[in-house]
Amino acid sequence: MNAKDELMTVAASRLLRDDRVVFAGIGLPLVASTLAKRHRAPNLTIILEGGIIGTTPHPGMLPSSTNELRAAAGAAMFTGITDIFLLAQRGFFDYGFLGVAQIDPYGNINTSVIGEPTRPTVRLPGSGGANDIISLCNETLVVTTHEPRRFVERVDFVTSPGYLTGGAARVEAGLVYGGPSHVVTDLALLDFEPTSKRMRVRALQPDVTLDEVRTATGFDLLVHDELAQLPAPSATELAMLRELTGESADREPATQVSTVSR
Amino acid sequence: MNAKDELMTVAASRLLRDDRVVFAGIGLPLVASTLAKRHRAPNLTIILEGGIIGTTPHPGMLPSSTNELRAAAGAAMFTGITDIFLLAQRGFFDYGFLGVAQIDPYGNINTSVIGEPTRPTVRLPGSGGANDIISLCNETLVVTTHEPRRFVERVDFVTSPGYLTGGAARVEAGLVYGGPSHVVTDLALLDFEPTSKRMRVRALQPDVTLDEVRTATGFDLLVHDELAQLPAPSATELAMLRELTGESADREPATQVSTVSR
Amino acid sequence: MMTAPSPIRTARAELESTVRPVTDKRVSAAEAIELVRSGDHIAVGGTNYARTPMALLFEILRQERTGLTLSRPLSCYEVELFLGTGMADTVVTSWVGIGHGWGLARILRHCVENGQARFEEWSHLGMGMRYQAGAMGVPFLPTVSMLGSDLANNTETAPVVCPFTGQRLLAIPSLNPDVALIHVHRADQYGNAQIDGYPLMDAEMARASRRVVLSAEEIVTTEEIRRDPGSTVIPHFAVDAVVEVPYGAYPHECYGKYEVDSEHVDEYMRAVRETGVAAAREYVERHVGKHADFSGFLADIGSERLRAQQLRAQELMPR
Amino acid sequence: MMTAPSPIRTARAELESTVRPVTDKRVSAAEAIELVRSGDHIAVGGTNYARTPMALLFEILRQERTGLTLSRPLSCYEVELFLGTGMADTVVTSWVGIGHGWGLARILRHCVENGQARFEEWSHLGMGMRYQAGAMGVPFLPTVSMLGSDLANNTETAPVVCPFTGQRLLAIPSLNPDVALIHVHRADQYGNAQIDGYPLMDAEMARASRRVVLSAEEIVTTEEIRRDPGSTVIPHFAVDAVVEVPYGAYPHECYGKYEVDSEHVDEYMRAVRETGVAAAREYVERHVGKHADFSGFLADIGSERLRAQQLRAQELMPR
Repeated sequence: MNAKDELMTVAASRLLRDDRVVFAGIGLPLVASTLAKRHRAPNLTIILEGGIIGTTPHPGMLPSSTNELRAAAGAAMFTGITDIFLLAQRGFFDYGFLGVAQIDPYGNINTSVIGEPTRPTVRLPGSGGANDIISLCNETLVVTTHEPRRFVERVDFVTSPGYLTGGAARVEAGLVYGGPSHVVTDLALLDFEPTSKRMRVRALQPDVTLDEVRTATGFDLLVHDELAQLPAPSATELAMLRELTGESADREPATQVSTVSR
Repeated sequence: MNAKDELMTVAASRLLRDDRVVFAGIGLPLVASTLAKRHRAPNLTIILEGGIIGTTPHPGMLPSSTNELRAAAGAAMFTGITDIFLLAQRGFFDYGFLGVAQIDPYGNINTSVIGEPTRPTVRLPGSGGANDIISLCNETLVVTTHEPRRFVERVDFVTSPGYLTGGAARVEAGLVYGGPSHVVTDLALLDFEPTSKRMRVRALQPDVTLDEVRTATGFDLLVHDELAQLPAPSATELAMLRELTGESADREPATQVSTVSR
Repeated sequence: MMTAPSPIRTARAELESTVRPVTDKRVSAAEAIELVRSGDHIAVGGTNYARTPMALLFEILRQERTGLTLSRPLSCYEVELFLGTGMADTVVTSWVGIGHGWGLARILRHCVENGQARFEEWSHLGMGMRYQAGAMGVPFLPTVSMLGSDLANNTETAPVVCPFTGQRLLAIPSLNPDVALIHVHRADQYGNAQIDGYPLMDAEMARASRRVVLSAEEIVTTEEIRRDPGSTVIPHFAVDAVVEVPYGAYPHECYGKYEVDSEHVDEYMRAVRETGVAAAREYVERHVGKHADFSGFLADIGSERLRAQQLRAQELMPR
Repeated sequence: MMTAPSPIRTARAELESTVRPVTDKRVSAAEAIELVRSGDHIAVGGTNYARTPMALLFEILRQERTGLTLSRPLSCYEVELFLGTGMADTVVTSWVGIGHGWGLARILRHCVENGQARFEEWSHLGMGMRYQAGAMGVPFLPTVSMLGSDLANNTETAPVVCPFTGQRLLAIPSLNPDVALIHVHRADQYGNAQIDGYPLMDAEMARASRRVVLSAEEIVTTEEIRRDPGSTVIPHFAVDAVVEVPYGAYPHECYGKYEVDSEHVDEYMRAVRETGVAAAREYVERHVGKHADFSGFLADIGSERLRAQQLRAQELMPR
């Protein structure tokens, strides 16, 4: 992990409270969830959409997929993929946890296509469970690097609905549960203003200015009245994180062709 | 089993073809299905609504319930109760197999109440899976002793729908699958006239006259143009049946308080 | 169009506003039953005489709740104990009885025929769709079952047309009981639970319900649960309390553990034939009231008889 | 209102008019794949790189069908082999890729961005609801998922209102594929099949489909199946053909049997970066066309490497 990823992962992990249930995507969301569980929320239950309840990945052996032997480590229960999402629909999952390709001021997320849907400029991997997670979990955390090409005025395609056009639009569309609660980036922590449901800067990452956040965002940002400052990752957090990802403390780069080391 | 029950059981068992799947109720339907499997249809698969696929009860140890250890004997698969009925809704089950308290000319069955539903004269046990079986299986066999109080012009309550008011009424109600195909009694084998869907005498049990059937029926019966005669149970069938029910060939009556011997 | 509060929405709102901490949830049956209140709708796990949560039900009979509704896929004589003592007045089920050869449920008949109790009758799949919708977090599920029948005419069902094919179906509303009582083979202290044999409708029932009490033949370590995660059917975050009760479904059966005690059931049925509704009260006095807890009842049954039922179950297991 | 023939009704009519005799259904992969016709919609079992029916897919690539549609919960590079060789032109799925760290699926991109292939994108639960509706025998199921999104706007979905609560939901249509290919841990000769570990969507897929081909790590006796009926997830009456193929999901994983061969996947991805769409054809030539059957591919991989992947899987199992 590079320094930006570490910053985001640690900030995201701090949002997860103990005794809760988190539906985590593979990659940074799973790493942040596992860090939280190993550090300050030992009774956090981690769910993977492959049908795995209570995963506890081994340090240095993080899974690349939601359904593989490494993802099943320490699980208390296996169930069907459909069933996992139905548990979310029932309301058992406190947090969803997603990455993005594009996100707009209302937290709508695109991971499907850049350009026109039937003949796109870039065909991205698709929703997977992202649409379901943000539609069904009690709240959803979003994590992404902060770049203008990602923070866009209008996403090309709403893969995973945030607050749609803002205000009550989400609920009026029938999305009566949850929604994005926070966006964690390498520059800031953002939330959504309660009435307009527009994205709002809640806190800044260490040594980042509000102007830098604005410059990295492709739309106008609201700013919270009490703009806060995020504490830097602690030495403990970084050490635990690097143990988890299998990197030594002095961070030698991986040498394999695959970015996945097995 | 008394002689009437034996007659019905053997006649019913002969309707089951090999390599098919039968969804059997407990009691006579299960005995008839098991007899068929042991005699002429070795590849018959018997389903019980307790979630049991491929039951093969031990002779003399027939279950009294669809979900108990004795019902599970020889099963190849267990699944949930709901799932069993959904397999029926998908169309996997060739035969349903039911008993009745009352049946009308269109094969509508009552096992719920005699009298008014909210304040009945007699509260019967209820549908259980009977409504689902006749609604979902590819065809349903009905078996009952032939008495005027059972064969009534109008059932007090439609627990399990046959052809409703006849003709296309069943399909128009949305019941687009199956329906009762045969009624097996101690006096006759009956089916349903294809257009009107009214009950029709198809064949007579040995030594029974058409008048006797009519006298035992509380409504007007149609009669098939080619009224047939059912062959009597063979010595082999009776011997196999008695072995199955745990009765000796000379048929000593049970002496226990419970009619269920364990 | 929204009339009454939506059961699925209120059940979800309760879940969202509650944290079930991952702590030791082991309690006595008496403590667990504090989660059951008068007027509650109780989903009774197992079906007919399989895996009935008898120890938990006996504890309710001991603590005496009133105005209860009991729901179950197929109901056995346990419901008569609640109707006969006047603690329950409504049963939501597809069937009430014991089994082939045991005859009609006379106390149920008496109470329903005299207007003292209501029998809300669904088809067996209808009950399954109700719990499953509740477990899935949707207010209804569509089915072909129950169409055209008087079951549909006497329950809260509604026609629904498939928007793609025009097929006529019946909408079955979700059921989200106040509390589910489920008997399982093994659970850990947090409530991760495993069931052997036919799973019946217990997992759906547990997920649909607002509060969940498990009784378990055995409490095991979480390490043991993790050794076979494919057998876990109820996750800890759906559970409020866990009670360890070996023989907790007795005199009913528990797959692979003990067979149903049909002589005990015979005795009950004989008493009902002789004394009618009073037999329910007598049964509760003798088997529940006389004892401080379920272990007293089991002691009365006697270890020899328990052991015999266990051996019969073992003989019936596939090998 | 009925427009096109209802998939669920025609799928049921096919079942009703067919008898699947309880006979020995064991055949070679080559024989089994005769059940797959050009133009078919194939449901591919497993998900991403877990329990992919690779031996069966390789056999289709060997026999060369055209105009195929492939559906899957999450798709991996197997779909690129079909798109890249031009055998398939449509993929119905929620996601195509390999996994964290492997980057985008370049052949999929190429084919979709150039209009040679269609990516019909559903949410993951959307795919689940489609197979589950198909398995349940209903033409649709309601869900909250996909509401308000462009996924709903670009697929055959429809709003539906709960008749009891007024809640707005999205109706998801059933999917009843022409044929399902499912890889399982063990099956008997009749097709009773058991899966270890995470069950994914395979059982629903099998029940929804019109024809079903199983490949199994191991064929066992029916007696062995009967020893553990709780592990059986596909019943014999849903199965047309059974193929015994140890390592039948290789180079993907099979829970408890072998881990995914990530070096093999790396090689494929490297080739795609170097030669683009041609890499799919080269892969098929090298790993499929060169061999008479799947055992030739496995021999090429080598027993030492297979054994190593098996050991890694065993190390990762709970104990």
